[in-house]
Amino acid sequence: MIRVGLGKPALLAVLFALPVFLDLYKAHVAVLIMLYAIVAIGLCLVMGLGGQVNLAQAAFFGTGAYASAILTATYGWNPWLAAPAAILAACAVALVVGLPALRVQSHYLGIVSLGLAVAFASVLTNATLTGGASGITRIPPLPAPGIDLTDEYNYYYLVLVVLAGVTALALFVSGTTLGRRLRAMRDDSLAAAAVGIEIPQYRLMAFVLAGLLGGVAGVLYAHLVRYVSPDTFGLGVMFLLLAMVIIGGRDSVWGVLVAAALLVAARDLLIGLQTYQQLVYGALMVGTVVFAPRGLAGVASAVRRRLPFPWPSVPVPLPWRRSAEPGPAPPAPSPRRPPQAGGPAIAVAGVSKRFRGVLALDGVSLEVAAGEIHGIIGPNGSGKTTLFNVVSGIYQPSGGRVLLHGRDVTGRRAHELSRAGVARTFQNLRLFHRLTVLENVLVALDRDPAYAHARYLLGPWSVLRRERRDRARALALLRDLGLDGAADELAVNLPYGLQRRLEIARALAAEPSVVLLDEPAAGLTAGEQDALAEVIRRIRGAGATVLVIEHNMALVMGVCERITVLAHGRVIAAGRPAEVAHDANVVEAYLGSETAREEAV
Amino acid sequence: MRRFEWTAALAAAAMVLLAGCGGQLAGGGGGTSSAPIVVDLIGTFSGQNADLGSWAWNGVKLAIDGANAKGGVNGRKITLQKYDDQGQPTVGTDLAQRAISDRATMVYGSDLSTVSLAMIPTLTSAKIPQITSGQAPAILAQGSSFIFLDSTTSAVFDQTLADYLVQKQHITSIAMVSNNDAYGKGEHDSFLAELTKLAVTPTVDKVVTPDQKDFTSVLTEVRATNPKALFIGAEEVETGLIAKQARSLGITATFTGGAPMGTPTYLQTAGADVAEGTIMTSPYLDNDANAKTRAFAAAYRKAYGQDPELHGAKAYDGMNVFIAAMRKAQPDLGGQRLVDAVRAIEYDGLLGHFKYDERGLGLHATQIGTIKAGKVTPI
Amino acid sequence: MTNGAGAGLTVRGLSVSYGRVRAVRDVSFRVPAGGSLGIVGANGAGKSSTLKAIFRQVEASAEAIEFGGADLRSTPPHRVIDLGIGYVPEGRRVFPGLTVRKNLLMGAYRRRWRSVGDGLARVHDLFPALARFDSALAGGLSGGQQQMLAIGRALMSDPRLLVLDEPSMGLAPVLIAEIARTLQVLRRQGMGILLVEQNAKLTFTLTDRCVVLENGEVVREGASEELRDDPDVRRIYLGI
Amino acid sequence: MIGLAQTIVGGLSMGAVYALVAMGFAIVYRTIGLVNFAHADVVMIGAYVTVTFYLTARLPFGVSLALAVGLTAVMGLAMERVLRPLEGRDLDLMLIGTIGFGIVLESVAILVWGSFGTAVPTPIPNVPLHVGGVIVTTYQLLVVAVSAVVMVVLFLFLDRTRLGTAMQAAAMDRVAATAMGVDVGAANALAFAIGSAIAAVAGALVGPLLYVSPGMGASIGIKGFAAAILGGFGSIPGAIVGGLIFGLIEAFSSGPLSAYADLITFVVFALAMMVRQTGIFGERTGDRA
Repeated sequence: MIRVGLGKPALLAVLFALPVFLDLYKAHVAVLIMLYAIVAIGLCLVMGLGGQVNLAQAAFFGTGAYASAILTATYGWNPWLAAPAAILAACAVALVVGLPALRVQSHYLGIVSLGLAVAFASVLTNATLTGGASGITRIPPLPAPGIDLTDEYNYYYLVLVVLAGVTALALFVSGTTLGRRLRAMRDDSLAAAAVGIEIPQYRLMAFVLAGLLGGVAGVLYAHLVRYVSPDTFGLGVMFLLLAMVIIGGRDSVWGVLVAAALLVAARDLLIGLQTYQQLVYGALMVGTVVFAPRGLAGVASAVRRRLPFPWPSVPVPLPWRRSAEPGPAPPAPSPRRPPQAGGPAIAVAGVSKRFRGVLALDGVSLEVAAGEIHGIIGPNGSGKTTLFNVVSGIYQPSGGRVLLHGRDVTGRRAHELSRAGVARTFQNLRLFHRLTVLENVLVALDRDPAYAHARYLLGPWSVLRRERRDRARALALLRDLGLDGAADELAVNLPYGLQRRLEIARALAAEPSVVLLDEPAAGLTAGEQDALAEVIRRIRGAGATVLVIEHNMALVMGVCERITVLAHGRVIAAGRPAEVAHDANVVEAYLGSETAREEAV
Repeated sequence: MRRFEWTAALAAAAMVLLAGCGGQLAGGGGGTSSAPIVVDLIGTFSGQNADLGSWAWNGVKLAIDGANAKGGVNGRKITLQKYDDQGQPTVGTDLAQRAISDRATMVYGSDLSTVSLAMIPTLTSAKIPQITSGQAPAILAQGSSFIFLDSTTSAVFDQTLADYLVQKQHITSIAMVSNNDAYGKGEHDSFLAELTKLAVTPTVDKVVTPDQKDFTSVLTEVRATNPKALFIGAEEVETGLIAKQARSLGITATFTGGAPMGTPTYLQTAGADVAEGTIMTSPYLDNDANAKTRAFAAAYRKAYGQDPELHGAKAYDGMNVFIAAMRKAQPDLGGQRLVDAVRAIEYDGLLGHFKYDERGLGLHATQIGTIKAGKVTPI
Repeated sequence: MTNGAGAGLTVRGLSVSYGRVRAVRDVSFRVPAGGSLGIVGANGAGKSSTLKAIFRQVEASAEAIEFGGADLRSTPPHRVIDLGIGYVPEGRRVFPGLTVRKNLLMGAYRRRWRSVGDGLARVHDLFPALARFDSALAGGLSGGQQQMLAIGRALMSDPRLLVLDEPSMGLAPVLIAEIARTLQVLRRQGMGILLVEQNAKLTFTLTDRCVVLENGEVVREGASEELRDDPDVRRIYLGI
Repeated sequence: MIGLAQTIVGGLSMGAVYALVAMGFAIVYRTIGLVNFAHADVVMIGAYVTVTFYLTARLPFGVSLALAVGLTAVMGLAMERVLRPLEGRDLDLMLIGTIGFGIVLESVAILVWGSFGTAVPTPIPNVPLHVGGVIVTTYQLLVVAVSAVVMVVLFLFLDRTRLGTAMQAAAMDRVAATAMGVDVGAANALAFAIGSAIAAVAGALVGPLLYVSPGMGASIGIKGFAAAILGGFGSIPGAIVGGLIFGLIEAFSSGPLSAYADLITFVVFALAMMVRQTGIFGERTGDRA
C-alpha cells in the first residue's frame, strides 16, 4: 500500500483532454514532443541508468524512421509488418554502436559514438536507397481498422498510449533488478563486477534498450510526417535529446518527460527567432551542468526535502512496494556451507604479480582453513591489497595458483569468483553512491545471471514476485546489521561508519563462503571498532571464512586466529598473533632496522 | 516519490494548452468575409542558402504592397506571414501544418526544391495552393493540381543550355558535377537527357552532397579528363565553391549551369576572376532588359536599397499571377477556385509570358547569358 | 610572540578532518632553526595529514603555524616555498615526463636565474647519480634514484628547513642507509630537518627529538635517545 | 600513381588543420583535464574574427591573423573562468557542459555575423604548381607551413622556456608543481589561452579552403577531437600525428567512394580506439574493469 500523489492521475487526465484545446499545428507539436520524449527516455536508460556516454541516440531514431520508410514506401510492405523489422534494425545498429563501449568509456566512447552518428547521417545523405539529400516521400500512413490515422488528433492518442507504455517500461526497469544493476555499473563498474554483474552484457543491454525506444519513436515519426530526410536525425537533434536528458535529470524518467515538453514547446514558441532558441537551450545546458547537475529532478527532490508541503495523496495498494505489515520475516541470508569441509577455504601457492617491471607480489603462499579469521598485515606498499585483488579476481596473477575450497580458480574474472562465493569490501569504500542502502544490498543479493532478464519479456509478474522476496531478505539483513533505519537513504548521504557497515552488509548479501575485508576499521572510532570485531565474529560464526587486511593492530591481534605478514611483496612471517608480534623480522619490518644506527654514528 | 515533478509536468502541459488557445484565435478566414487574405511565405532565412529566403520575401512583399496600395483584392487587404524553414525539409513539413492552422489562402514556398517537395503532400491534402521558386522536374511529377512553379523547370533550362553549348559553341567535351538533392538531381537528369539526345556523352559525371565543402577528390577526376566545359548542378554557394576549387586545381574549363550562376552570391563565393566567362541560362538576365524590368528594378532598389536579381523578379511575377487570379476568382477564394483561376489567366511578367498547364508549369522559355567583367550580360 | 624561537617552525593546536573522520587531533610541535625533529607512528596515525596541513594541501584548523615569523595559514599554497621550506612529498612525486635536469630546475622555479647554476653543482656532488642521469626522463629512474631526485629538487630552492614525508618507503635497506648519510651531511651544514617516517628506529638515529603519533594524537614526545629504547614504542606499533 | 600522390597532398593540408585543432584539445586536456567540446566553435570564432579584419577592415592577412589570435586567446581566458566549475567534475557533465557552451558560441556567432556564412578568398594568389604531375596549390603550402611554424613555436615554448616547463609540470602533477611554487590556476588559464589561440590559427587557415559559417565548427571539431584521441589524448606529438593520419584517412576514403568518406573514416577510428584505447602515444586512462 503506498500513497500516490494526485499528480499522476491528474496529469494523465490533462494529457487525454489536451487535444480538444489544441489546433492542428499545436497537436502536431504535441505529438512531436511525445516522440522526442520516447527517444529521450531511451537515452535516459543508456546514459542516465547505464552511465554510457551515447551520442548516437539520434542515429537509432533515424534507423527506425528510415527502415520503416524504405520498407513501406520503396518496397511496399504493410506498415504493421515493417514496424517490428524497423525496430529490430534500430536495435541492431544500437548493438553495433555499443560494441566500442566494451573497450572504451566516458569521453572516448562519447567521441566514438558521435563519430558513428556523423557517419550514419552522411550515409543517409549519400545512399540512393535512402533517397539521397531529399530523403523519402510518400510514406503510407499506418492503416488502422475504423480509425483514420492520417488525422493528427487520432495519431496523438496512438502516440500517447505508446508513450505511457514506454514510461511504464522505463520505470519498471529502473525500479527492479535490471535497472538497479545498470545503475550499479554506472556508479562503480569495478565494484559492480565484484558483486557478480557481467559488465559487458549489461553495457550492450543498455544500448539495445536505447535502440528499442529510438526505433519505436522512429517508426511512429515516419508514419506521422510521412516524409524522412537526413537533417531530421543530424547533430541538432542529438544535442536537443542530450539537453532533455541533462536538464531533466539524468536518471529520472519523469525529469526527461518534463524537459522534453519544455524544450520542444520553447522551440515552437521561439520559431521565428531561431538563433535565440539555440542560445536558450545552449545556456540552459551549461547552467544545469554548473548549478544543478542533478537537473530538474534534483531540484525537485531538493525543494521537496526543504518544503514538506502536504501534497494531496490517495492510498493505492501496490504489491511490490515495501510492505508495511511485518510479514513472517524470512531468514537473513546466511553464508553458504562450503562445498566440502576439511580442505582450506583459500589456498594461495607461489603467487606473483608484476606491474610494468615492479614485482608487487613475489611467490606468496598462504592457506586459510575453512571458518578461520585470518589477518594479513604489513607496512605500506607491501602488496596486501594486490593479494586481495588477485584472490577476488580483479587482477589476474602473473604466476602461481589460487585455489577456492580446493578448486583451482587461478585467473578467473571478478564476477565469476563472486558467483563462486567470494565477497569483498574495498580499501576506499566503493559503494554505489546514487543507490539507496536497500538497493546496494539488493544488487549483491540478486544472484541471477544476465540472461535471466528474459523474464522481463516472458513473465514480468515473476520479476515482481522475486523483487518482493529479495526485498524482504535484504531488509532482514539490514535489520541484523542495524541499518534498516536508513534503508531508503542514498548511500552517499550516510555517515562514514555506517557506510563501512553497509559495505560489509553488501558483501554478506551474496551469501559468500569467503569474505575478504580490506581495512574495515579505517577511520572508525574506538566504539565502532569493537562493534566491527563483533560483526566479524558473527560472520565467522555463521560459517564463512574471513580474510582481513588491517593496520589497526589492536583489532588484528584481538580478532584474528592466524596472521600472515607481508613486506616488499613476500611473506616474512605467519602464525598466531602472539608469535608473530615478537618475530624479529616483523619488528624490523615495522620499526626499521638497527643497521642504520652503526653507520650513522 | 517525486510528487513535485508531477506539478511541473502539469505546468508544462498547461503552457502548451495556452499556446494552443492563442493559436485558435489568430487564425484568419480564407472565406468570403472582408477579413484580410492570409499569405504564408515559407523560405530559407538561415543557413548557407539564406539569401534565397530574403530575395523571395523582397519580391513577394513588393507585389503585395503594390496590390494593397491599389485597394488589395476588391477591398480585402493581403497580409504576409514569414516562416523560416532553415533549408531543412523536416522543418518545412512542420510549417506546412502551421499554414493549414493559419487557414492561409495560399503558401509561397519554399526556395529549395527539396523543402518544397516535402510540403506538397500536406498542403495538397489541405487544398491550399502552393507556388514555389524550386525548379526540379520532380515537383511537377508529384501530380498535384495545387502546386505551381514561379519560373520554368530544369528541363527547359537545360534544353536551352545544352543546345546552345553543343550546336552554337560546338563544345562536346563537357564534364558534369551535381549534388544529390532534388534541385541538383533535376538539373543533372535534364542536362544529361539533352546531351544524350545530341549524341554527346559527358567526359565524367560526379555526384556530391549539398553540404559538402571539400571537392578536391571529385575535381581531381574531372581534371584528368581535361574537359572544355564543366556543368555544375547545385545551389548558389556550393556552385561558387566548386568553381573556386576547380580553378585552384588547375581546371581551365568554362563553367556552365542554371539560374544560380546568374546571382551575386555565385559571383562573390567564386570570386569575379574565377566566374569570368561563365555561361548560364536564366529567364531574367539583367535589370534594364526592357521598360517593365527597369520600373521593377527602380521600385526594388527604392524599397530595399539593392539591385534585384532573378529570384526577386521570379517572386514578384509569381505573386502578381496569384493576385490577378484572386481578382478573377473573388469573392470566394477557396483553394480549388483559386487554382482554376490561375490556370485560366495569362500573365506577361518580367520573366516572360506565363500560361499555367495542368502540372503547374507557367513559363516555357529562358535565355542564355555570360559573365563579363563581373557582370551578367545576355548573349 | 616573535621571540628568538621565531626562526624555526612552530605548530600549535593543529587539527585535520576529512568529512567526518578526524585524522589529526590537536597536534603541537616545534622545529628550532637548524634543529631536527622526527614524527613517527604506525600507518594511518596522521603523520602525512600533518604535513599536508602545513603545506596547505588539505583543510586544517590550528592556533598557529609559523615559520621564520611568517604565518603559513595565510600563505597561498604555491608561495610556501618562498618562505624557505623545502618539501619532499610522500611517494616522491617527481615529474615523470621531464628530464632529471628539468626536475631540478623546477625546484628552483622561484629562484633568480643566476643562482640556479651553483644549486645544481651542490646537488650533483651530494647525489653523483643525478649528474650521470642528467638528461634521462625521471619516470624511468629506479625508486632510490627518484627519492634522491626528490630531495635534490627540494634543495634547489636553497631552503632553511627540509621537510621529508616517508623517504624510506619501498626502498631497500642499502638505499635507506645512503639517504640517512645524506641527511647527516645536510644536518652538519646547519639545515633544519623535519622527518616524517614509519621507520621509527631510523628516525631516532637522524633527529634530536621525536614525536610519536597514534590515531591522530601525540602519545609520546622526547629526545630520540630515550625513545629508542622505550618498550612502549613497540606496543604503539604492534598493538601488543 | 599520380592520383595517390595527389590524395596524399590533399590529405596532408587538411591533416595539418586537424592537427592544429587536435593540439588545442590536447593542451587544454593535459593541463586541466577538461574535455572542451566547445573548442570546435572557438575554431569557428577564430575564423570569423580573421575574416572580419581581413575582408571588412581590409587589413593584410598576416595582421588579421595576429589580431584574431590575440583576441581569441583573451576569449580563451574568459572561457576558462566560465568553465572552471567543470574542471575535475565527472566527465559526462564536463562533456555536456562544454557542448552546451559550444551551442551558445554558435548562436552568438549567428547573432553577430549572421547565419549565412561567407567564402574567403585565399590571402595569396592560389597558383596551382605542377610538382611531378601532382598539383600542389600555393595556399596548401602556406597552410602546412604555418601549421609547422605553430607546432615548432609551441614545442620550443614548452620545452625551452621556464613557464613552458612549469606548465608541463603542472599537467603531470598538480600537487608537486604547487609545492615548487607554480600557480597552477594561472598555468591552466594560460593553457586555455594558448589552446584557443591555436584554434584561431586553425580557423583562419581553413576558412579559404572550405567556407566560413557558424556551423563549420561541428565537422572540423569532431574530426580534430577524434584525431587528438587517435594520437593519444593529452600528448602534443600525438595530436600532430593523429591530425595528419586523420587527414589522410579522410582523403583516401573520399577517393573512389566519396559518398561514404565519413563512414569509412569514423569506422576506422572506432576500430583503432577499440584496439588501442589510449591512442598512439598512449594516455593511460582507458577503462580497465
